[in-house]
Amino acid sequence: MVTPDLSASLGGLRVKNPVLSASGTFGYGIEFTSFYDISRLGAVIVKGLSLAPTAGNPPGRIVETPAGMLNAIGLQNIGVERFIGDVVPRLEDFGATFVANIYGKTEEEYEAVARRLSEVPSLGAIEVNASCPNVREGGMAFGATPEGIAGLTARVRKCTGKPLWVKLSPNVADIAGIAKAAEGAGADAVSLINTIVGMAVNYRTRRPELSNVTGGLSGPAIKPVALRMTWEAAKAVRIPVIGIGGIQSSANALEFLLVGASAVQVGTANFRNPRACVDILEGIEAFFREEKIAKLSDYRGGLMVEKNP
Amino acid sequence: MVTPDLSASLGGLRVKNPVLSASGTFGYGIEFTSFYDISRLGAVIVKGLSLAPTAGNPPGRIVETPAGMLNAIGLQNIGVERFIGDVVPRLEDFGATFVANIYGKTEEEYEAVARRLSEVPSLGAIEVNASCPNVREGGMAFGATPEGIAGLTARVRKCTGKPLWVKLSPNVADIAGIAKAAEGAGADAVSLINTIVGMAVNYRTRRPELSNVTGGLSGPAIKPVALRMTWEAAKAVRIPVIGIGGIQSSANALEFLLVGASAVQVGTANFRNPRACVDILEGIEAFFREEKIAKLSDYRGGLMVEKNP
Amino acid sequence: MPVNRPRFVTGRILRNEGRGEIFYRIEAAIPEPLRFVPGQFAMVSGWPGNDPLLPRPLALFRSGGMRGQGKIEFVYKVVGRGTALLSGLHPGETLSITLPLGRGFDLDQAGRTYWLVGGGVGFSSVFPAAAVLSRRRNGFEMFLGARTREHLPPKQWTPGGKTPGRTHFCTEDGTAGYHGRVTDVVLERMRALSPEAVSRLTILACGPRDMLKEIAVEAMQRGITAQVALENHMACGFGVCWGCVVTLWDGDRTAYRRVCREGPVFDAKEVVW
Amino acid sequence: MPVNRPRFVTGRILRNEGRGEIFYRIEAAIPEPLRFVPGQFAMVSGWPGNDPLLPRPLALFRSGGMRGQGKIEFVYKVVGRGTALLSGLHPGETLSITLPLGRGFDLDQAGRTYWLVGGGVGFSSVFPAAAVLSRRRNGFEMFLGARTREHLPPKQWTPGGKTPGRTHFCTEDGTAGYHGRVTDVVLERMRALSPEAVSRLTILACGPRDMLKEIAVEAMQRGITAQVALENHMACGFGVCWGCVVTLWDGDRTAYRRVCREGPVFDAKEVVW
Ligand SMILES: Cc1cc2nc3c(=O)[nH]c(=O)nc-3n(C[C@H](O)[C@H](O)[C@H](O)COP(=O)(O)OP(=O)(O)OC[C@H]3O[C@@H](n4cnc5c(N)ncnc54)[C@H](O)[C@@H]3O)c2cc1C
Ligand SMILES: Cc1cc2nc3c(=O)[nH]c(=O)nc-3n(C[C@H](O)[C@H](O)[C@H](O)COP(=O)(O)OP(=O)(O)OC[C@H]3O[C@@H](n4cnc5c(N)ncnc54)[C@H](O)[C@@H]3O)c2cc1C
Ligand SMILES: Cc1cc2nc3c(=O)[nH]c(=O)nc-3n(C[C@H](O)[C@H](O)[C@H](O)COP(=O)(O)O)c2cc1C
Ligand SMILES: Cc1cc2nc3c(=O)[nH]c(=O)nc-3n(C[C@H](O)[C@H](O)[C@H](O)COP(=O)(O)O)c2cc1C
Ligand code: FES
Ligand code: FES
Repeated sequence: MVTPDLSASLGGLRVKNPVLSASGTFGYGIEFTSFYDISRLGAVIVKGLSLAPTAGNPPGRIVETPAGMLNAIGLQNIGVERFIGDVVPRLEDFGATFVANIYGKTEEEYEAVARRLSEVPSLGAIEVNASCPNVREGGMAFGATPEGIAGLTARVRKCTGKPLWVKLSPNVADIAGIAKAAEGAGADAVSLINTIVGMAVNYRTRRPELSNVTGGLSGPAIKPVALRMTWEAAKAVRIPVIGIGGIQSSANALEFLLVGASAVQVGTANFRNPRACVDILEGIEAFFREEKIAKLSDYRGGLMVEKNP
Repeated sequence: MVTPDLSASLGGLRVKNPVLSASGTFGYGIEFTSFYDISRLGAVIVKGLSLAPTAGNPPGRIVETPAGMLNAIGLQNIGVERFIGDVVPRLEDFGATFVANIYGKTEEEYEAVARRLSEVPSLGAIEVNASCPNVREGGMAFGATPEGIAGLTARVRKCTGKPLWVKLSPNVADIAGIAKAAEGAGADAVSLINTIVGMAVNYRTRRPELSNVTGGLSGPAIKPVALRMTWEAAKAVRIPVIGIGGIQSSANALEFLLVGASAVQVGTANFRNPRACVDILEGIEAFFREEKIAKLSDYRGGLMVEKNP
Repeated sequence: MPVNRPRFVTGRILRNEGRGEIFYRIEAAIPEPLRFVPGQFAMVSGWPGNDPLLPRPLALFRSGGMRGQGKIEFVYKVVGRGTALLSGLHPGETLSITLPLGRGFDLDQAGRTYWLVGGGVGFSSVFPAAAVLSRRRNGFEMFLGARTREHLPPKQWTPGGKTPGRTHFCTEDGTAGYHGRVTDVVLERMRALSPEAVSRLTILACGPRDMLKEIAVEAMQRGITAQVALENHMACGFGVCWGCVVTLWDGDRTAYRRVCREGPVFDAKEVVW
Repeated sequence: MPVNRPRFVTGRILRNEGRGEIFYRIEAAIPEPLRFVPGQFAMVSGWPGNDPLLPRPLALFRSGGMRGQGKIEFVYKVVGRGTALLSGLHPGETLSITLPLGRGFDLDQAGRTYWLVGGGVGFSSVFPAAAVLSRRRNGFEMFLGARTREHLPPKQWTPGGKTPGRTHFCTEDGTAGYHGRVTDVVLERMRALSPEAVSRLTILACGPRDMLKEIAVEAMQRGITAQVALENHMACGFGVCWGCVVTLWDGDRTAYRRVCREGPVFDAKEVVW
């Protein structure tokens, strides 16, 4: 049988397959070139970028939890200028399709970062992190309400012609409403979920495990929640939905495609298995071959739900 | 050293220790009498009761997830009358302190159940499940907004002189606001968290694992989220907060007490270890002895957080 | 039917044999000897960590020991992560076990002959019944079905050499015994029964759902008493989570009943097939 | 400093010795032989399930083998769930290993003498340094500290019989070697050094944070070069999560640096103690 067509269109960005790396779990992409050819991925999404370099939170940034982990990195990053100067050329050399995840403390900062990145011809898309739980200002604030998301999305939209992805926070009551708001304000795609706000303490020392007290929960533990939200968002909007959360295997990735995701992002799984993204990609290919599924759209959103009384 | 005083006051209900069983994971309590003396527990909270017996959801009610499980039982229960007629006398015989968890499709039904249960002298408290994710009407609707919670709480408050606990849904953006709303409307205590809405699918059969499609996530996987919300709620309200979510061990229970919970409920842990509640109780006692902590209030809420810049 | 109260015990593994084979047999020492009704089960865990989280239901296969020192045996097939983890445990390591659980087969009516039907690993609940009947010298026949000869229980596991019962082996690929599905054999035999034999026969069956269904339907049509052991995913195993329900007839309406409590053995007529 | 690129391999366990002992030694076969710098480490997992989720960092203790068939060894102490699971693995079972990782000790400057200081399981990173120096016939002394004699590395693990180096053992309870903390011995020796010796000495230290701190502070005051191997919780181990940072001096300001990437070995002067 011919090789299945795994390509997908993600709000203006055409990717050769639906397996992307999740921001913050893949460094700047370069680190993975010693494990495999990163140009094989649908896209590489780099660590969240702010206008100026950011120091991040003090040590005490990660803690393991049952089938998951909490992180409070605080968006340590080299800043947009060094990214463009030092990293972009190397990503180009490796032939990677890459996406910039951006973050700002104010809407103005989001705008400035988006504007600057729009000048990079090889940049595939901009993913707006409207949902980082680990910084005091910004982030969460924007992500928590439809109005917040709509406002931020509209402003960034005006600053870039790049495909605009808005990454949603799961720490909301109605994810469908939030997704709709992003779509209405001009997002080309939504990606979800970011981490769920959690906490860990040491009952003997009586102190928090994280310097930031709370952190973002990721990993297999959150997969059921991520899958549900991806399903709800996919039913609510017409733009592509990119599913994220606890994906460890091709089986997990297929679950997200089945409920309507156009692509997936793999995060925490990269830590235990640096080859996770390509393993998942090969697994999806093998499954499509085995089941004689010709193209992604023949499987995507194919969940069969009995009509409920 | 003298035995530590583990007693706590939970919104008018005095319990001898802070270890309670979580509703829906402990049957009607009687089932556990073959494992241990249930009168040892701070309180037994029985399966959610509705006015009439409820059949619940079709099979396909549970599925295991990483370090957790999804359930969509749909509140199958024998109804308030049979509970009072058949179960209450037996709980009295066993000398158990017991609490009724109640649920209604309409506010009127909540009121009726509360009114009827208030006639039971031996009933310790009423816990309003304002947050069941597994039934189409009611439940979630009430739990999702401060207004919804306040409205429901106020109406049930008028119907009962029993200590009134309101059980909160974690599927909200601002748990502190929800907790405040319950307090403002007359709740004597809040308990949290109920399950987080999740989903599981079979990527081969292309069908949901649960007949209800979505279900409630419980178990160790949700502990970091539950702990964070318990901490936020405890900071927000003056009434006692009862912590729930993923508690498997005395260490886990102590974490919830440390962030401000006055007591804890143990749920899913009862399935793998039917003696979980007493094991946890004994573990807390041992820890207090070892650390020479005289009473619960000397430990509760003792989390030390550096002032943040 | 006698149902002794469930207890939660720690079992020390004595043997865990069958590496690589289709069926494993695990034996563990428990504090006290156990009396159980064939068809009853246990909830078993013991692997470290919270993933998988839930214990797994396994039929009580054999018990022994004396006062102050009991022994319990299970046979299992590796089908997923929990059973795979079980198969990796070594003697000396421990299991967490809740037992005995559920309602077993009703073997207490006098003057009946029994057919015991086991499909796949279903033999794990019918062998104990065979053992009881053998001890009673109560007549029975056993029908065991599997895909291939390798999928049949090892000969030496089959109960009671001097058993009054006869055992019929069936394989779908014909590598052992009758070539075909055990269901076909049993149905054929049912059709050949005299009215008198019909009235005295009780069928006990455990195996894949469609096997149980075919046998149940035929039995109901012919007025043969049949008890079937059902399976379902379980969280608690002792009736407190309501997760394991199946749909049963309740007069002319239907109701959800717990496999772990009202079952796993049900009268074939009760089940909504 | 040569840092060969990390790879992700499956290791087949050949030995996993030390059941019940304080230190375990695990040896695994890997596809290709490995060259590493003492102080470099690997991220190791291999237990089933997702709990615990993250691999654990272990110093590269020894490597061998030839083209097409490598071997790697770690020594570890059971302190929690991950290391407990490691200790339960059996020969034939597999490990997932990412290696080699991080910046190791700088042993490449000519004409220096070395002091190797290991506290607790810290010997796991200094023994490889000792082995390299022995091969070079480069002078060094080794100081090993532990709570009791049982907590010292087994004699037969100490590298190079014909090593030019001398090893000083210290136990806090005096059950072996010098009675006291290894830190005291090292500090005393530092204070007795001639200016000329000071200028030629490099200290390599791995162990508890406060041991490293005391040695680092004394070394800085006396102008002695010291390299310390730090630890931190890690998620990835290869620099992509920014979870493992420690605070270092960056001129007169401070900056967060990754233990797994810029470290684990740092110049003592760089660390904000
Ligand atoms: C009352 C009862 C008695 C049983 N007795 C035995 C026995 O004696 N020997 C034996 O080998 N097996 C027995 N089973 C089946 C056994 O419980 C399952 O095979 C086991 O739980 C699978 O767990 P796993 O983690 O290996 O597989 P999972 O990874 O959980 O699942 C693997 C496959 O097994 C299926 N499965 C999982 N749990 C069950 C279940 N409870 N019932 C049916 N299918 C399931 C899943 O749908 C999946 O297809 C019994 C089941 C019940 C309900
Ligand atoms: C670069 C590096 C090299 C190391 N080399 C070795 C080695 O060769 N041999 C060895 O025995 N140990 C070594 N360690 C320490 C080892 O990684 C931890 O002991 C191990 O991760 C504990 O895992 P656990 O699941 O058993 O314990 P956990 O249950 O995770 O934790 C148990 C205790 O260990 C502490 N701990 C957990 N992870 C770390 C960590 N990364 N660093 C320090 N403390 C930790 C926890 O805070 C807790 O107090 C090294 C650590 C690093 C960072
Ligand atoms: C250590 C770490 C750092 C992260 N940093 C970012 C970030 O900078 N920007 C962002 O949008 N998401 C960030 N995330 C969230 C992930 O991209 C992803 O949404 C989340 O981890 C859920 O996916 P997973 O379960 O596969 O990890 C981070 C996650 C982790 C674990
Ligand atoms: C099978 C099952 C049934 C439940 N039924 C109820 C219920 O009837 N009413 C209710 O308020 N909560 C119910 N819950 C939620 C639990 O009481 C508890 O809030 C939740 O499971 C989190 O705690 P845990 O992680 O310790 O299980 C149920 C949970 C489970 C797993
Ligand atoms: S498994 Fe919990 S009620 Fe049956
Ligand atoms: S452990 Fe991930 S950056 Fe160091």
